[in-house]
Amino acid sequence: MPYRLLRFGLSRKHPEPPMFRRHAALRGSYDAVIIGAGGHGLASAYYLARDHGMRNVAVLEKGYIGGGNTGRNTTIIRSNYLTPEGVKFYDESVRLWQDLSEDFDLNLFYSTRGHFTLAHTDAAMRTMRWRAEVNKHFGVRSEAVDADFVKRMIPMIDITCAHHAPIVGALYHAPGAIARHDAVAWGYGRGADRRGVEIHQQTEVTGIRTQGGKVAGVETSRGFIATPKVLCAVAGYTPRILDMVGLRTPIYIHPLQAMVSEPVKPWLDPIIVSGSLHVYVSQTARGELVMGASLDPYELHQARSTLDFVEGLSAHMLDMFPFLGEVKINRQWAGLADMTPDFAPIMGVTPLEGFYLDAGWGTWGFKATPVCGKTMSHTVATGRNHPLIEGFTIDRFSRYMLTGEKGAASVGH
Amino acid sequence: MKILVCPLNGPRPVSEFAYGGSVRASPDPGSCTDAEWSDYVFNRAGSPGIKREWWCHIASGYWFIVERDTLRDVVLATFPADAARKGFIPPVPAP
Amino acid sequence: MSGPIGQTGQNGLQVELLSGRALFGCKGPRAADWLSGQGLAIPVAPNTWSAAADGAVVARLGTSEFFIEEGAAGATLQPLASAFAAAAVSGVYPVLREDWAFMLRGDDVEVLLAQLCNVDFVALDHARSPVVMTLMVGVAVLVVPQATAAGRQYRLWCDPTYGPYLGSTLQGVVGECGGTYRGMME
Amino acid sequence: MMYRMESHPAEWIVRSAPLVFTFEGREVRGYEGDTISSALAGAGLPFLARSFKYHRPRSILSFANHDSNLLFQVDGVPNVRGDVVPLRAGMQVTAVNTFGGLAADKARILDRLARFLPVGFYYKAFHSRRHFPRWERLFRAITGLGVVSLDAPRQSTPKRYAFCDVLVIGAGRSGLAAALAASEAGAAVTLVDEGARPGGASAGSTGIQELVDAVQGAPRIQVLTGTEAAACYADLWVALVDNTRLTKMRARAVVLATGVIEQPAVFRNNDLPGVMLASAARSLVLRHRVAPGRRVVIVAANLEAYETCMILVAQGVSVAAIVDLRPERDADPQEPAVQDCASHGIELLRGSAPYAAVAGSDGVVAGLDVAPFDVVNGADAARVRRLECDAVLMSIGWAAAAQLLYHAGGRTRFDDGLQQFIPEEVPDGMFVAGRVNGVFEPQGRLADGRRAGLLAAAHAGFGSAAAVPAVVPRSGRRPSHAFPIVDHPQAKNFVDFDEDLQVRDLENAVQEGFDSSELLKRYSTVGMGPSQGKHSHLNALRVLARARRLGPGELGLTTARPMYHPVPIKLLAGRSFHVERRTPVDADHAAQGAVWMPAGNWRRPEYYARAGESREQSIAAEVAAVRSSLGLIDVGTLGKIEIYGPQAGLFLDRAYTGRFSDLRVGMTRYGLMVDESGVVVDDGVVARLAPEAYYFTTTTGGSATVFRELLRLNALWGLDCALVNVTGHRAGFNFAGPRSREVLQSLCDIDLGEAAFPYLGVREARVAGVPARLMRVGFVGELGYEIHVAAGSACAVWRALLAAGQPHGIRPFGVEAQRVLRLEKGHLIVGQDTDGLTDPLEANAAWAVSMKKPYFVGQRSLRILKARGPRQLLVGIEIDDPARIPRECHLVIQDGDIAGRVTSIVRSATLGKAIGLAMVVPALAATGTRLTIRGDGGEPIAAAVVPTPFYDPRGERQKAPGAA
Repeated sequence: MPYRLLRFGLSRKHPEPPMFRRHAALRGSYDAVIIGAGGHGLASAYYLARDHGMRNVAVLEKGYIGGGNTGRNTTIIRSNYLTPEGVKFYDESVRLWQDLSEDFDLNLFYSTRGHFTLAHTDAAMRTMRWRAEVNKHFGVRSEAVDADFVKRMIPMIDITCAHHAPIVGALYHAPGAIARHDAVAWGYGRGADRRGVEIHQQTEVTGIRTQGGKVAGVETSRGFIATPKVLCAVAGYTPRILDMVGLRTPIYIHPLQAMVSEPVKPWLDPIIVSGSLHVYVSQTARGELVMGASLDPYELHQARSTLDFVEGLSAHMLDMFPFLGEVKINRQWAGLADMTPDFAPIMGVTPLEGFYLDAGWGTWGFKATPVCGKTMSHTVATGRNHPLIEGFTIDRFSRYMLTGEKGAASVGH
Repeated sequence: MKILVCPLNGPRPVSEFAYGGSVRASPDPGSCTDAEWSDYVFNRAGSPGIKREWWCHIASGYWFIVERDTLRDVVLATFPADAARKGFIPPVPAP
Repeated sequence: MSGPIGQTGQNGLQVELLSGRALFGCKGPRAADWLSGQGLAIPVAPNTWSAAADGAVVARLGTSEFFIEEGAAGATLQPLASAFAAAAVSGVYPVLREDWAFMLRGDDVEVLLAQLCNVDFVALDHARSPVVMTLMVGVAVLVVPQATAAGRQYRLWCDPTYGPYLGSTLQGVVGECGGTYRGMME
Repeated sequence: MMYRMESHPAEWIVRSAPLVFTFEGREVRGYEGDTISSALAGAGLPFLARSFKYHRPRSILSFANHDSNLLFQVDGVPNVRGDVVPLRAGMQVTAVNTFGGLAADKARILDRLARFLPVGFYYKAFHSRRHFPRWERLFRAITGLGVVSLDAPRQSTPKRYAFCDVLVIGAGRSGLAAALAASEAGAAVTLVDEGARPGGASAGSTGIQELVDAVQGAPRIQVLTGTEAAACYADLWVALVDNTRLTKMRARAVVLATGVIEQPAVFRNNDLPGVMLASAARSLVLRHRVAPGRRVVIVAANLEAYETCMILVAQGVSVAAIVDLRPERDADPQEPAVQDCASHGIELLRGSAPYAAVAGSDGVVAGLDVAPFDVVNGADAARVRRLECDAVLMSIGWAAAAQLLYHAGGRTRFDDGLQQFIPEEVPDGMFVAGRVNGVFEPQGRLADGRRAGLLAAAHAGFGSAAAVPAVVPRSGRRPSHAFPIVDHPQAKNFVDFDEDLQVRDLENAVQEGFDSSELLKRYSTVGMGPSQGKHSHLNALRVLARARRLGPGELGLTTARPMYHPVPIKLLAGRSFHVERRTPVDADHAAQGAVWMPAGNWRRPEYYARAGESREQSIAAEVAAVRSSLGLIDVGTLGKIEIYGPQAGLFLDRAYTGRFSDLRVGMTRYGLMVDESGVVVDDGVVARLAPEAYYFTTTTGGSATVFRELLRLNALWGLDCALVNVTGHRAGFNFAGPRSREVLQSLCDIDLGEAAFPYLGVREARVAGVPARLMRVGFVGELGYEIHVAAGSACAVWRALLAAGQPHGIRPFGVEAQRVLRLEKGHLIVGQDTDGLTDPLEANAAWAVSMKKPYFVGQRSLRILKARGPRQLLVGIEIDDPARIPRECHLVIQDGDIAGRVTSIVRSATLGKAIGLAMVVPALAATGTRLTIRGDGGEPIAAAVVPTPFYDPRGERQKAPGAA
C-alpha cells in the first residue's frame, strides 16, 4: 500500500480538489479557442499553456470531457507504421506517453504489453517486413517474426485459426501498449485547467466568424467569443466544423465499433491484431477483453451498434482463441471515425489564417494524443507547421503528394 | 439490421449490398483546372445530410441509387441507376 | 403468415446435390424476344420463373437475363443452344452457366433455410413464382421455390467454384437438423 | 438465515428429484427446478460469494440476474449466473475471485482497507515509471472474476433468422395482454420472456394463469420462454438469445413489455447476506420454497411492500416489522394490503428508515438499526432503534427496464410522480406497455398491453390504429421513493453491488469534477460491472442530482447499449462459416502433391511436392520444366469477364488505360487499370473474340471488386454493352514451354502454326474434344497458351494435357515457380511490385497507357501526375553476390536515408544470378546505378540497376516458332 493513499483514510473530508472547474460564463475573448475537449484538444491546450505560455485559452466541448473517440477507442498505442512520416510522428508520441503518468501525477495505466500484427498470407508477411524495416531504420523496436515465435509468445492461440487462415508470422512490436483512455483526457484537462485554461462542457460551436480571410471568433450555444486562433480537434465531426469556414477536405465519416467482455482472470498479456480476421484484442487490468474489428462499411454519423459486428468479431475471436466460447460479451459501442484516402491524418495550418486543423484520424487518433498536443500547440502558437507534421498537411491532396499509410492500418477498412 | 429496398430484388438487409459511395458529379476533365479535378477526386461532402449513394446488390450484381439521411441512417428512397447520370458523362464519339 | 421458428425432426428433410442437368444462359436487350422467337414461354416479370412444357426451369434474372435448366424430358436446351450458336443475333449474348445445383425439400425445409439465409421464404408471394437472388452462408445463390404435391421444395444454384463449400456446409447443417444429404461430396 | 420451506402445490421445484452437487468442494443438495442460487440459499449457506472490490460476503440480492453478486465458476465455466442457471446433478460450483476459498478468502483484508482505497484510488498512486510494472502485475492478479480454461474446445452453435408480425418482449401481465390483442387482430405473434415460465414478475398473482392459458390456447402466438431479448438494432432487428442459440428476429412491430427492475435501498451494510430485494424473496418463496428468514423486516416505500408482506405471511413466514420511508399520509393508509398488515399485528414504523444493518457472528444480517427519516433531513441518527431480524427485504422502488428502447434509439423523460424514466420518443414500429411505460395498476397494465398489442398489429397491417384508445392509463400510484438513500459516517452504504461503490465514493467523484452522469460513470465505474447498472444507475443519479442540486431529469442517465444481459461469445459466433473457393481441378492438385497457399478465398498450389525433393528443388524443377520443355499451371483463379455489344470496345477504352476498340479480332493486348486518382489497381489480358465480343482477365485478388466497379461504370455510362462474369464458370490453364505447341497441336483441332495462330493471338478451338478458348500469351516468357474451358470440362482437359506432356517430362507448376518465371521476364505483380500510391509511370508501364484517347478513368489525374513527375520508379536489379541476397521489402539505403525497397527478388537458376525488382527514388533509377540494400542483419548488400526483362530480352522464345 503506497503511503500517498494514507491521507484518504486519515482525513475526514475527501482531500481532492476538482480536476477541472465549471465556469459560469464564457469570456468575451480568448487568445485561442480549441474546439473539442477530447484527448487531442485538451493535450493541445495543456502544451499551449505549459510550453508556449498561452493560458488565455478556451476549450469548447458540446458534450463532456473525453466523451468522443477518446472514451470509445480500444486504447492501443504503437509506432509500427509504414511511412517515415508516420513512424517518426508516432515514435515521438510513444516517447511522450511513457512519462505521461509521472508528468500528470495521475496513473494512466500506461502498460507496455507488446503488440502482434498477425500475418496469414505471404503478401501480408511482406508488408510486415516492410514495416519492420522502416521501423528499425528509425530506431523503433519492430521485428518480422515467424509462426513459431508467435506460438511461443502466445501459446494458447490456435495457430491455424480454425484451419481457415493459418498464421504464417507477424510483426512484433515490443513497445506496443495500452492505457486507460479516459484518464488521458482527465490528466491533460486537469493540467490545462490548473494553468488557467478554461474548459467549457455542454458548449456547442454553432459558427465561426471570419474577417478578411482571418479567423475573428466563434459562435457558440452560449454566445459569441472573439479569438484570432481556432484549433479544430473534433474527429468524427470534423466536416461539420469545416463547413462553417467553407474548407473542403477528403474526410468522410464511418462508424468504428468495439465490444468488451465480462471481467475474467487475466490470461492474455500482449495486444493481438489480425488484419485478415479483422480482429484486435487486448485484456485490461480489470480483466475485460476489449475487442475491435474493421470499420463499418458505409458512411454514417451515428454511433449505433450492429449485430453483424458482434457476430463477425465473435466468430473470428473463436478462430484465434477457441476456448473463449463461454466468455460473455458485456457491452458494444461505436465511435465516428474521420477517414482519409491515404489513411494519414490531416494536420496543421489551413488556407484560412488562424484556423488550424487536427483531423482525419481514421482509427488511430488515441495513440497520437500526446504528440498531437505537442505539434498542434506549436503550430497554433507560432502559426507555422511543426516539422513532424509536414507530411500530413491539407495541401498534399491538391499536390497529389499523398502519404501512403494504408499498409499500416490495424485492420481492414 | 438496416433494410434497403432494392428496386430489383425488393427489401433486403444491408449485408446483402455493397456500398459504392456518394453519387458525385464529375467536372469535364477536358476543360476543368487541375484544382477542380483534384477537388473532385479527393474531397468529399463529409457532413451528414440527405445524400444519394451507389449501392450494389451483391448476389444479382444490380447497382442502384439510395437516397439516405446519413445522420439518422434512414433510407428515404431508392431508384434505378440512371438517377446517377449527372455532371460530366464521357460523350460517345461519332462513328 | 410469416416464417417458422422451431426445431426440426425426422421429417424427410433432405438436401440433394443434382448434377448433370444441362444449363443455358443468355442476356441482352433482345434476349427476351429471341427466346420467345424460339417458341419458349418466358416469364414476363423480372425475378420470376416458369416451367417449360418438358419441365425445364426458365428463370428471368432481372429484366434482360435468362437462366434455363433442362427438364426431365430434356427437349428444350439442345435446339435452343444450336439455334443460338447458328444465329449470331445482335443484342443476345451468351452467359456460360456451369452452376452447381441443389434441391432442398422436406416438411421443415424453411426451418433449414432460416439457418442459412436471411430471406423469409414463407412470406414470399409464391403465386407469382418468384426467383430469389441472395447470399446463403456467404455465397451468392439463385433460388427457385417450387410447389409439389409433397409440399414446397427449393431449387438452388451457385457458382461451381463455391459448390464444394456450399455442399459441405449444407451437408453439415441439414445433418444437425435431423435431415439427410445426398450427392457425392468428398 | 434462509431455509427451505415445506412443499406447496404451486412450487417450481420437484421434491421427488433431489440433485446433489458440490459447492466449494462440499456436497450440497437441491432439487430439480432449482437454480444454483436458490439451491445454495435453500441449503442454508450463510453466504455464497465475495464482492468484486472489497471481497465482502454476499448472498442473494435480486435473484433476477440484475446484480453480479452471484457469479460462479461451474465445471470450468467462468461467471455462471447463479440466479438463473438451472441446477444440474453433479455440478461442481465454486465462488469466483477468492484467494483460498470463499470462507478463508485472504483478500477480505481489502474490506478493512476500504478507507484507504477511495474512488479512483488506482489513478492516484502506483504510477512511478519504475514501480508501475510491479503494481500492475499485482492488479492483474487480483482483478477479474472467473477463470477461463484455456483448453476448452471450440463450440459451434446453430443460429437462425426468424420473422414475425409482432414480437412481444416480456410475458408479464401487459405482455400477455398485448400478445392476445395482436393475435386477435390477426397478426402472427412471437412472445418472448427470459423467465423459465410465462407470467413474469406477476407469476402466481391473481388472474395471471388465466391469461397464460388464453395465450397458450390462442392461434398464431408462439411463446418462447427462457429467451432473452439481448438487443434491439436498426429497423426492429432483435437478437433473441436462449441457452442454445442466437435467433435473429425480424419483426414488423415490437411491443416492449419488459417491466421494471426493483431497486435497493441504500443504507449502511445494505449488502449483508440476508438483505435482499422483496421481489427476490417473493420468487424464492413462491417458486423455490426458500424462505428469506425466520424473522423478516421489510423496508418499504410502496404498496408492493405490503403485498409482499401478506404473501409471506400467507406462506407462513413471520414478518416482524415494516419500516416505511414515507410519512403516514403518503403510506397508502387506505389500501387493503396496508390494513391487512396492520390487522395481522405487524409493526408499522412510518417515516422511518434503515440506518444500518448489523451482522451476526455468521456474517448474516442479525438486526436492523432504524431511525426517524424524512427526505429533507435524512435519518435522525440520535434516535436509532434496533430491530432483531435475520432477513431484510427492500421494496422501495423500481427502474424501468427500458434498455431495448435505448438500443433502438428511443428517448425517455423523468416522471417526478413515478420517480421513473418513461418513454418519450419511441422508434417507428415499437410500442411500450405496462410498468416500463409507467403503468402499475394490474388493470391498467392489462389495458395498456392491449393498447400496445393492437397498435403493433395495426402497424404490421392487421386492423386499424384509429380504433385504439390513445391514452396510457397511468394512475396516481407512486411506486418508487424519491430518495431511498441513507447517509452514514461509516459508509458501506452501497449503491453499486457489482463494483462495491458507496454513496461517498460517488460524492467524492463529483467533488473531483466528474459531475455529469457520463463522467461519474467513467470515473467511479458505477454501472460498468456485469449487470450494467440495472440496480445502481438510478440511485447513483439521485446521489449526483443531490450533489448538483438538480433534478434527475435535468441530468439524465447514460445510454444503455447492447447487451441487455451479457451473451456468450459462442452464441454470437454461431457456426462461423468460412467461405472457400475451389477451382475445378482442386482435387487433381491435391493428388499431385500440391502444397497449398491461400489466395483470398481460394487455395492455390504453391508448388507440387515430390518424394526426395526439397521445396526449393521442386520449385527449381518446375521452373526448369517450363524453360526446357513443358509446364502446366492452373490460372483459374484469375478474374474472367466477357463483354458484348456494339459499344463493348468503347467501354474497355474508358475502363482501361490502353486502347481496345482498335484491337484486331483474334488478337489480345495487355490491359492496365487505374483509379480516378491515377493509381494502378489491376491488370490483365484483353482478347477480342469478335467485333462486338471481348474476353478479358483480372488479377485473382481483384476479380470481384473490378467486376463490380465495371458494372457500376456501365450503369453510369449507359453504353450499349453487357458484362458477364465467368470467373467461376470457366477454368483457365497456362500450358507453357518450348514443347507446348507440338503437344497442344496433338490435342487440338485447329492449326497452331505461327501464321495461323501468331503470338498474342486468341482462337476458339477444341482441345481434347472440349470447346476451348486459347490465348497465346507469354507471362512466363516461353512459347505458351492459356487454355480456358468450361468448368465442367476442366478436369478432362487438365488430365489430357498432362498425359500428352508426359513423354516430354511435363510438370504441373505452382505459384512459386510462376513468380520466378515472371520475374525473369520482369513482369510486375500489381499489389506486390506496386503499392497504394503507384501510378503507371512509376510502375514503368507508360507504354500501356494511351493518353491520346478522348477519355478513360484516371486519365485526367495521370496528366497531373505526369507534370508532378514520379516520386519513385520500378527498376530491375541484380545482386552482386547471389549467395547473399536481400528479402522482399528490404530497404534501399542511400546516404543513410531510405531510398526505396526491394519488391520482388529471386535466385534465378536459369540466369545463374539473383535478380529482382525494386521501387527506388528517381535519382537511383538509371541503369547501372549502384544500390545498397540493407539485409536482415542490417548488413549492406550491393546491387545494381539493370534493364528488364532479365531473360530473353527480345522475347524471341515466346514469339519463336517453338524450336527449342
